[in-house]
Amino acid sequence: MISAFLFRGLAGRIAWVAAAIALIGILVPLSNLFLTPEHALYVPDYIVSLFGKYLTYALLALTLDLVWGYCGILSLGHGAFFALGGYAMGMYLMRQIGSRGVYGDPILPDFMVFLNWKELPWYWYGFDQFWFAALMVLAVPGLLAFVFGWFAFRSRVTGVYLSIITQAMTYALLLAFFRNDMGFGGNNGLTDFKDILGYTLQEPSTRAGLFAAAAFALCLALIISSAIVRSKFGKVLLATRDAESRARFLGYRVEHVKLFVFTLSAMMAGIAGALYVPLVGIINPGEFAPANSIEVVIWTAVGGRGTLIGPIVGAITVNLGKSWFTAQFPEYWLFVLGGLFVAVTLFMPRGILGTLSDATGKLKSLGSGKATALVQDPADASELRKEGEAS
Amino acid sequence: MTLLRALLVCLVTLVLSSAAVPPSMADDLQDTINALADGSLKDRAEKVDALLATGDPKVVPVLSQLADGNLYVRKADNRVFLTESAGKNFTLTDPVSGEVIPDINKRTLDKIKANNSLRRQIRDGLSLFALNSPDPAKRLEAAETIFKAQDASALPAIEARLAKEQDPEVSAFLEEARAGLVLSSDASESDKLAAIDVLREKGGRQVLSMLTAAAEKGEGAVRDAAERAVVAIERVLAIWEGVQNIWYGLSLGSVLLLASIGLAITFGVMGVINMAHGEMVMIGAYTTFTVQQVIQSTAPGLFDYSLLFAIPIAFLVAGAVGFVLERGIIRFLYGRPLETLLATWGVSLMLQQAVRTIFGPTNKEVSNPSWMSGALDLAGLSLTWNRIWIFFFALAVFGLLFLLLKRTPMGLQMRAVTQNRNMASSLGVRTPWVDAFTFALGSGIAGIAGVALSQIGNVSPNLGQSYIIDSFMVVVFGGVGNLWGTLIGALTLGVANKFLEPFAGAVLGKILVLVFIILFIQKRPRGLFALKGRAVEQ
Amino acid sequence: MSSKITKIAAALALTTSLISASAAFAEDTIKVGILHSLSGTMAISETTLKDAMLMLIDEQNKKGGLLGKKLEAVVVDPASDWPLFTEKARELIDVNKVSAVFGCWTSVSRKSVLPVFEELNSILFYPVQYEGEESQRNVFYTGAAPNQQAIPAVDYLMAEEGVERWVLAGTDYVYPRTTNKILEAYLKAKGVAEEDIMINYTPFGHSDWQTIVSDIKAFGEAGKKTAVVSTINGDANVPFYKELANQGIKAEDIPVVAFSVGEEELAGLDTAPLVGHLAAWNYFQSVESDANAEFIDAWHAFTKNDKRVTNDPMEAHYIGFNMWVKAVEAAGTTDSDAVIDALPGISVPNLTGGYSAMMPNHHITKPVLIGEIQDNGQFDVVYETAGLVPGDAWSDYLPDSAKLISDWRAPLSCGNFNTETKECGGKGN
Amino acid sequence: MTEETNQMTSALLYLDDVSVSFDGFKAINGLSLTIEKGEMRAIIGPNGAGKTTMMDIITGKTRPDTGDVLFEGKMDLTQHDETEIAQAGIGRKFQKPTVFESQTVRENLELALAGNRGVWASLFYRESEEEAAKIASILETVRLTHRANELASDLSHGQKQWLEIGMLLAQDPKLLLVDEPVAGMTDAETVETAKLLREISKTHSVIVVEHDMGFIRDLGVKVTVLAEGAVLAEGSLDHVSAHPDVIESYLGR
Repeated sequence: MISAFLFRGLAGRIAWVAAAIALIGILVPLSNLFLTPEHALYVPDYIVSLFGKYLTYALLALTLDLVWGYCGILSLGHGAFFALGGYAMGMYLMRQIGSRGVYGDPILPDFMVFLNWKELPWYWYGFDQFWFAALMVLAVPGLLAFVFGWFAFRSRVTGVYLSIITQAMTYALLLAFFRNDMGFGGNNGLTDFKDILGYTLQEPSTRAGLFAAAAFALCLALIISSAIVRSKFGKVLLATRDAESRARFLGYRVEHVKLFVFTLSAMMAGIAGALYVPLVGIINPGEFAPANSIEVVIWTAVGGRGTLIGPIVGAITVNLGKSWFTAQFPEYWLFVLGGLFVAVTLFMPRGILGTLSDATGKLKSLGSGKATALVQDPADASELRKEGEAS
Repeated sequence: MTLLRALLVCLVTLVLSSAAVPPSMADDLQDTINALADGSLKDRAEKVDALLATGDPKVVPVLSQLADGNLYVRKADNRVFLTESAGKNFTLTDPVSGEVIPDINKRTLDKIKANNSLRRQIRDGLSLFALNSPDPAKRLEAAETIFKAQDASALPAIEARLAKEQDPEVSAFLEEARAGLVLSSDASESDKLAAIDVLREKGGRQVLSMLTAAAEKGEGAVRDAAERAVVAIERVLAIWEGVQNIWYGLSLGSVLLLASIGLAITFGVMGVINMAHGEMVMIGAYTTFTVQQVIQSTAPGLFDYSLLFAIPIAFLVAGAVGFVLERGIIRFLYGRPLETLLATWGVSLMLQQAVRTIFGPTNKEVSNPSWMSGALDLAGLSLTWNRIWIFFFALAVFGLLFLLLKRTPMGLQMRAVTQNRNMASSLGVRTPWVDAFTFALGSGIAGIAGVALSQIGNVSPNLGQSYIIDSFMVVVFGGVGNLWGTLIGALTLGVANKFLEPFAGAVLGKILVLVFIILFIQKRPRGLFALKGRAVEQ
Repeated sequence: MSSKITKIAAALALTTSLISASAAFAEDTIKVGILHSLSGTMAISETTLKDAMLMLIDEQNKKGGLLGKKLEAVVVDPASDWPLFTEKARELIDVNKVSAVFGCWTSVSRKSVLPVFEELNSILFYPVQYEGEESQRNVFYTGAAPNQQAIPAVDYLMAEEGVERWVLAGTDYVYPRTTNKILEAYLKAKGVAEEDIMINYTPFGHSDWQTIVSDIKAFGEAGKKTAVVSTINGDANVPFYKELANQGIKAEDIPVVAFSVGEEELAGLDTAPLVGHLAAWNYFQSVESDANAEFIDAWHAFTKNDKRVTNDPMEAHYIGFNMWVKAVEAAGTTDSDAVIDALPGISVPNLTGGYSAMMPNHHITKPVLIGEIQDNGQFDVVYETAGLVPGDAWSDYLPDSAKLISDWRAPLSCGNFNTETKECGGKGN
Repeated sequence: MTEETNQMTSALLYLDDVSVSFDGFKAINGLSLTIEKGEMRAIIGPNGAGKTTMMDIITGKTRPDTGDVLFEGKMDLTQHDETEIAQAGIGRKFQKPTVFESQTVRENLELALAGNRGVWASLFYRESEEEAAKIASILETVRLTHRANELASDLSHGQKQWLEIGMLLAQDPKLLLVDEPVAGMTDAETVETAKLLREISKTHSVIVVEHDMGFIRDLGVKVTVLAEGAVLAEGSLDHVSAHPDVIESYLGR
C-alpha cells in the first residue's frame, strides 16, 4: 500500500525533478571524488559543501510549503523544527567525540567540562547511539509540533495569530537555548565535531556522502509530499486552506488534517536540520532566530508556494544569490536582497515557478497536477479586513 | 588618614575664625598645589590630604577641578592652573592669585589625572568645607556625603555645625549623620539608643546595614533596639520593593506600548504585517540624533529642548517614509496580508543597510537632556526621570491617537476604509489617500516612539530588530485592531515580566512570558480584546 | 523539467565562472582574507576592524608590499550568521586562495570556522579578547586571554579601591561564563566570602536594566566597598550605562569595570555621568606613544574622519598583521606550514610603546592597562602592569584546564598537552 | 416510552427555548422550532432576526447560552462541534457561496462525497466506480457536467450556488440548511433553483432561509417568520403574510 501510495507521487513533472535531484545526488559526489581538479566536469569541494547546505535548505523550504502552500498555515517558526533536528544530530556528533575533546573527558563534552559540570544531564543519555539520535531527529520536532499544533488547531487559532505564536515559540526556544544552564552549549552551541558513523567529517568523501544523503532525503521528501498532495488528503488540505469552515461543515476534522501535516512537516524539517549540521559543522541557537524562519518563508514565496518544486528552486536561488552578493558586494548586498524580495512580491506574486508557468501557459499542469497555487489566502484576507472593525 | 582628618577639622574651624591668610602661607599653598603635578597617582593622595589640611578655602576649586579632570600643569614651569575650555584653547586661572591667562594651547599643558579613590577622597574631604557653606543645599549635600562616608573623625565637625545650624532640614540630616557615627562609636548606651531611634526614622538600605552591624556587635538594650529597628525597616523596604517592581513593570510596559502603538495602526487597523515597523522606530531615533547634532553645532543653548524639535520632525520623516512605502509597495498588496510580510521584510533590510551606509554601523550618541537625567527620590523609591517622562509620553501618544481615530473626520474615514473599502469609496471617501495617510500615521507614530526609545537604548542600525518581535507580541496579545488591547497588553506584559524577573531571572522570565502568550492565545484565539459574534468570523 | 536542469546548470556555471574569474588575476598578488560581519548584529563592532585591516594592507602596499608582491584584500560579509562564517571561510581559502585570514569577533564565529581552517590548513588571526580554553594550530589569538584582562583588573580593584564585595554581571554566553568562573575561583582563593559575590546573567541585547541596576545598588549598600565586574556584551551596554547613570551609581561609590567596553562602545554614550567607571584592555586610544600617535593619524586620514576612535581589537589586528608580515618575510613564502612555524617567537612593536611577541601557544604578550572613563569618551590610564603579561590559553583557575599546556613548537606540537597523563588530547584518531 | 418523548424523537430537529447573546445583544431569544422528517421549511425574517445565528447554533458553530437543540431526538447538538454535526447528517450551504475555488468542480464534489473523513482514509483513498457514478449523477443534477474539470473559481455566481448545493447532495445529509440560495441569481436561475430544491426535498429534509418572496412562493412550503430572535408566526405563506405582527415587522416596511 505504501509503495503504491508513493508511486502515485511520481507522476508528471515531479518524477523528472525527483530523478534530476537523485542524479545530482549521485553524479556530483562521484565527480568530486573521482575526477581530477583539471577535469572540465570536476565539482570542487567548496561547491559540494555549499550545495549540500542548499539542499538541506531546499528540504526545509519544501516542508514549509507543505503546511503553508497547501494548508494555509503560515509557520513563522519552522526554523525551530530544523534547529531541533540539528541539535539532536549535534548531540550525537558531540558524543562521538568521546575522549578526543580538548580536556580528554570520555563522557562530558568540552563545554560541560570547563563550566564544571560533573555529570552528563539525563537528556544527553542515549545520544551516543546513532539510531537513538536518528529517532530523536524525528521525534523531538514531531512531538513539539504535535503538542503545539494540538493546542493551537483545537483552539482554532488561525491566520496571523497562528503565525505570531509560532514566532513566539521559536523565539522562546532561542532564548532557552542561549541559556548555558540548559546544557546545550549556550551561544556557542555544539561544535568541534570529529566524525559521523565512523567517517571523519573533514574528509571530502564524507562530505560527498552527506551531499548524496541530502539529495536523497530531498528526493524522498519531494515524492512523499507529492504523493500526499495528489491523494484525496491533498485535496482536503487545499480545502482547508481555501475555506476552512466549509471543510468543517462537510464533516472533515480540520484540526486533525492540520495536525497531521504540521507534524509531518516538522519531522521532515528535523531531518533537514540533522543533515545540515554535519555539513556546516556547527549548530547553535542562532538557528532558532525568528529572522531565519522568516527567511524560509521568503525562499518559499520567491520560488512559488503551493508548487512543491517552487520552494526548492526558491531556496537554492535565494541562497545562491546571498552567497554571491555577500562576496561580490559585501557592503551593498542587503539592498540587492531586500530589493529582490520587494520585486518578487510585487511583480511575481506567484513566485518564480508560478510566473514561469504563467508565461508558458501551463497553468494547470503544475506541481500537484491540476491543483494550482492560489496565491491569495482568501481566509486570511477577509479575516484581517474584518478585524479592522474591532477597533 | 583619620588622624589627618581630625587635624583638618581643627584647622577648618581655626581658619574660619581667622579672617585673612598671611602672604607666606600663600606661597606655601602655591607650592603644595604645584606639588600635585608630580609623582604617581598613588602619591597624589597624600598631597590631596595635605591640601585639605591647609583648610584654605582656595583649595576647594583646585580639588574639585582635579576631581573633574580640569586641573592642568603648565609644562614650561610646572605651575598648576585651573582651566576652562574656550574653543580649541584653554583659559587658565591661577588658583592662588586668581590671575587669568587666556588662549593657551592645550599642547603646552598636561592634565593632572585623578582616579576614583582620589575623587572619593576629595569629595569626602570637601564635604567638611561645604558643611559651613552659606548655601543650605550644599550643606545638605555635605551632610549626606558624611552620612554615607561613615568616617568617625567627622563627628566633631558635625556637632559644631549642628550647634549653629538654623535650617531645620539641614539639621535633620546632620542629626542622622551624627546618629550614624554615634552608633559605631563607643558612646553611651542612651546615646546609642537615641541614635537608633533617629536612624529607624530614616530607614533605607544603608541604615539597615548599619543597624545590622550594630545588632551584631552591640549588647543588651542596644542590640534589642537595633534588632527591632532592623525588622521594622525590612518590612518597609519589602513594601517599597513591591511598589518599585510595579513601577518597573509599568515603565517596561510603556516602552512596549511606544514600540507597538504604531504597529497597532499599520498592522492592527490596516492588516499590513509590517516587518519594517522597527525600522520606522529606528528612523525616528536617527532623526533625534541628527536633530541633536544640528542643534549642538548651531544653537547649543537649545540643547535641552532638542527632543521637542525632534518629535515633530521624527513624525514627519518616518511618516514620509511610511507614505512612500505605502504608495510604492503596500498599496499593491491589499487583501494579501502575508505578502506584505515579505515585501516589508525586504524593505526593512534595505532601510537598515541605508542607515548603515549613511550613518555608519556604530552606535550613535543621543544624550539625555538635563530634565531627563537623574532620578526622583520619592520615599523608598528611586524613579529615573527618563523613565517617568517616557511613561507619560507613551500615555499621551496613546491618548492623542485614540482621540484622532475616534473624534476626528480623518479618524472616521480611516475606520470606514479599513472596515469596508468599497462602501467607503462609494460614499466618496478617497480611499487610496486615506490608506496612504493611515499608513503614514502609523509610521510617524513609530518615529515618535524612536525619539523616546533613543533615550534609553542604543541608536544603531539594529535598533528596529530589537523591538519588532515584542511589538507583534503586544499587538496580537491585546487583540489585533484594538487600541485598548494594545495599551492593556503592553502594560500587562511589562508588569508580568518584571514580577517574574526577580525569581526567574531575566531570560527565563522572558521565556515564561512568551509561553504565557502562546497559552493565552489558545484560550482567546483573537487576543485580549476581541469582539464576539458573527462579524468577527468568516 | 528542462527549465529545471537549465536552472541548475546555470547556477553551477555561475559559481564556477565566479571561481575562475577571481582566480584569473590572482597570480601577482598575495591575498589576505577579511572575515568580519558588515551587516547584522555584529556589524556594529566588526565593520571598524574591516576598515582597520584595509588600512594596514594599504600601508603595507605603500611600503612596497610583501615578498615583492602587492597585497590584495578580499572582503566578504558573513552577516553575523555563524554558518555563513563557515561558508565564507571556505570560500576565502578554497576559492579566493587567500594566504591568511583576519577575522571573527564572537567566540561562536571562531568556533564555526575552526574546522575549516584546520581542514584546509590556513591561518586565522583572531583579534578579540576571549574566554581562553583553546589553542589551535591554525589560529593565532592576538586578543587578550582572561589572565591578560580580568585578573589584573580584579587585582587593581582590590588593591587600589579596597573592594570587598563583587557583582559579576555578564551576558549569558561562553566568554562571561568562563571569565566569571575563573574570577569566582580567584576571588574565593583571595578569601572573598560566598555571600559577597553576586553573579547575574542577562540575554543578548538586554535593554531593560531597571531591576538589575537597582539590585546592584541594593547589594552595594550593605556597608562593604562594592564593585561590578561587567562582561556585558555589545548592544546591551548602552542601556546598562544609561540606567547606571540615571540611577545615580557613581564610580566613587560602586565602580564598574568592563572587559567589553572600549572607545567604540562609548561613542554611543554621553560619558559625563560615567566618569571614573573602568575598563581593562591592552590598549587605549589615549595611550601616549609615538607608534600610537602615528597609528591614530593614519586612521583618521584613511577614514577621512578625525572623530573615528581606535580601540583594542584594532591594535590586536595591527600586531597580528605585522607579525604575519614579518613571519612571511622570515619564511620567504606565504605557505601556511612555513608561516605557522615561523610565527612563534616573532616580536613586533605594539601601540603602547613596547613589543609584543607571539608565544608557542599562539597567544601573545601584552601589557594590561586599566583606564577610567573620561567625559570626552576616552579612557585615562590609571594603572599599567609592570611588564608584559603572556596570554594563557588554559586557565590555572579551572580544575580541568589547569593541567593542560599548549606548545606548538616542534617536539611537542600540541595545543592541549595534559601534564598529568603526558598525552596530547583532541588529536583525532 | 412516553408520548411526549415519542413525539420528540419523531421530530428530526427540535429547538426549545434557545437563547444566545453577543456582548449583551440578544441574537436569539427563546427560539423554539421543530422540523419533521422529510419536511421542507422556509424561514424568513428581517435582517438581524437571527436566521444565520440559528443556523450557526444548529451546525455547532455557536453555542447557545440556554435551551435544547436535539437532532433525531437523541443527539444534543449543543454538545458537538461542526465536524461531528456534519458527520451526523446535517449539511449547510452558506449565504455567500463557499466552494473550494482552487479545485475543480469534480474535486469539490469528490471532497463532499459521503465516506470516511479520517486522515489515513483520505491519504490512501481510491475512488470506486460507484462513487464515480454518484458524482456524475450529481453533476447532472446541478447542471455542471460540462464544466466538471474547470476550476470552481471560474464558475459564475449562480453556478457556484449550485455547486454548493451539489456538494450538499454528495454529502447526503439527513437535513440540509440552505442560506439564501438564490441571492444574486437571475430570474431563470431562481426558477431552476426552486425546482432543484423541490427535487431534493423529496429525499431530504430541508430548511431554507430566503428573502425572495417569489421564490418562497415557488417552493410552496410551510413558512416560519423570525423576528428579534424568536418565532413570530408559522404557517403557509399566505397565512403568515396576513399576520399583523409580520406585516408590521417585516413585510410592511
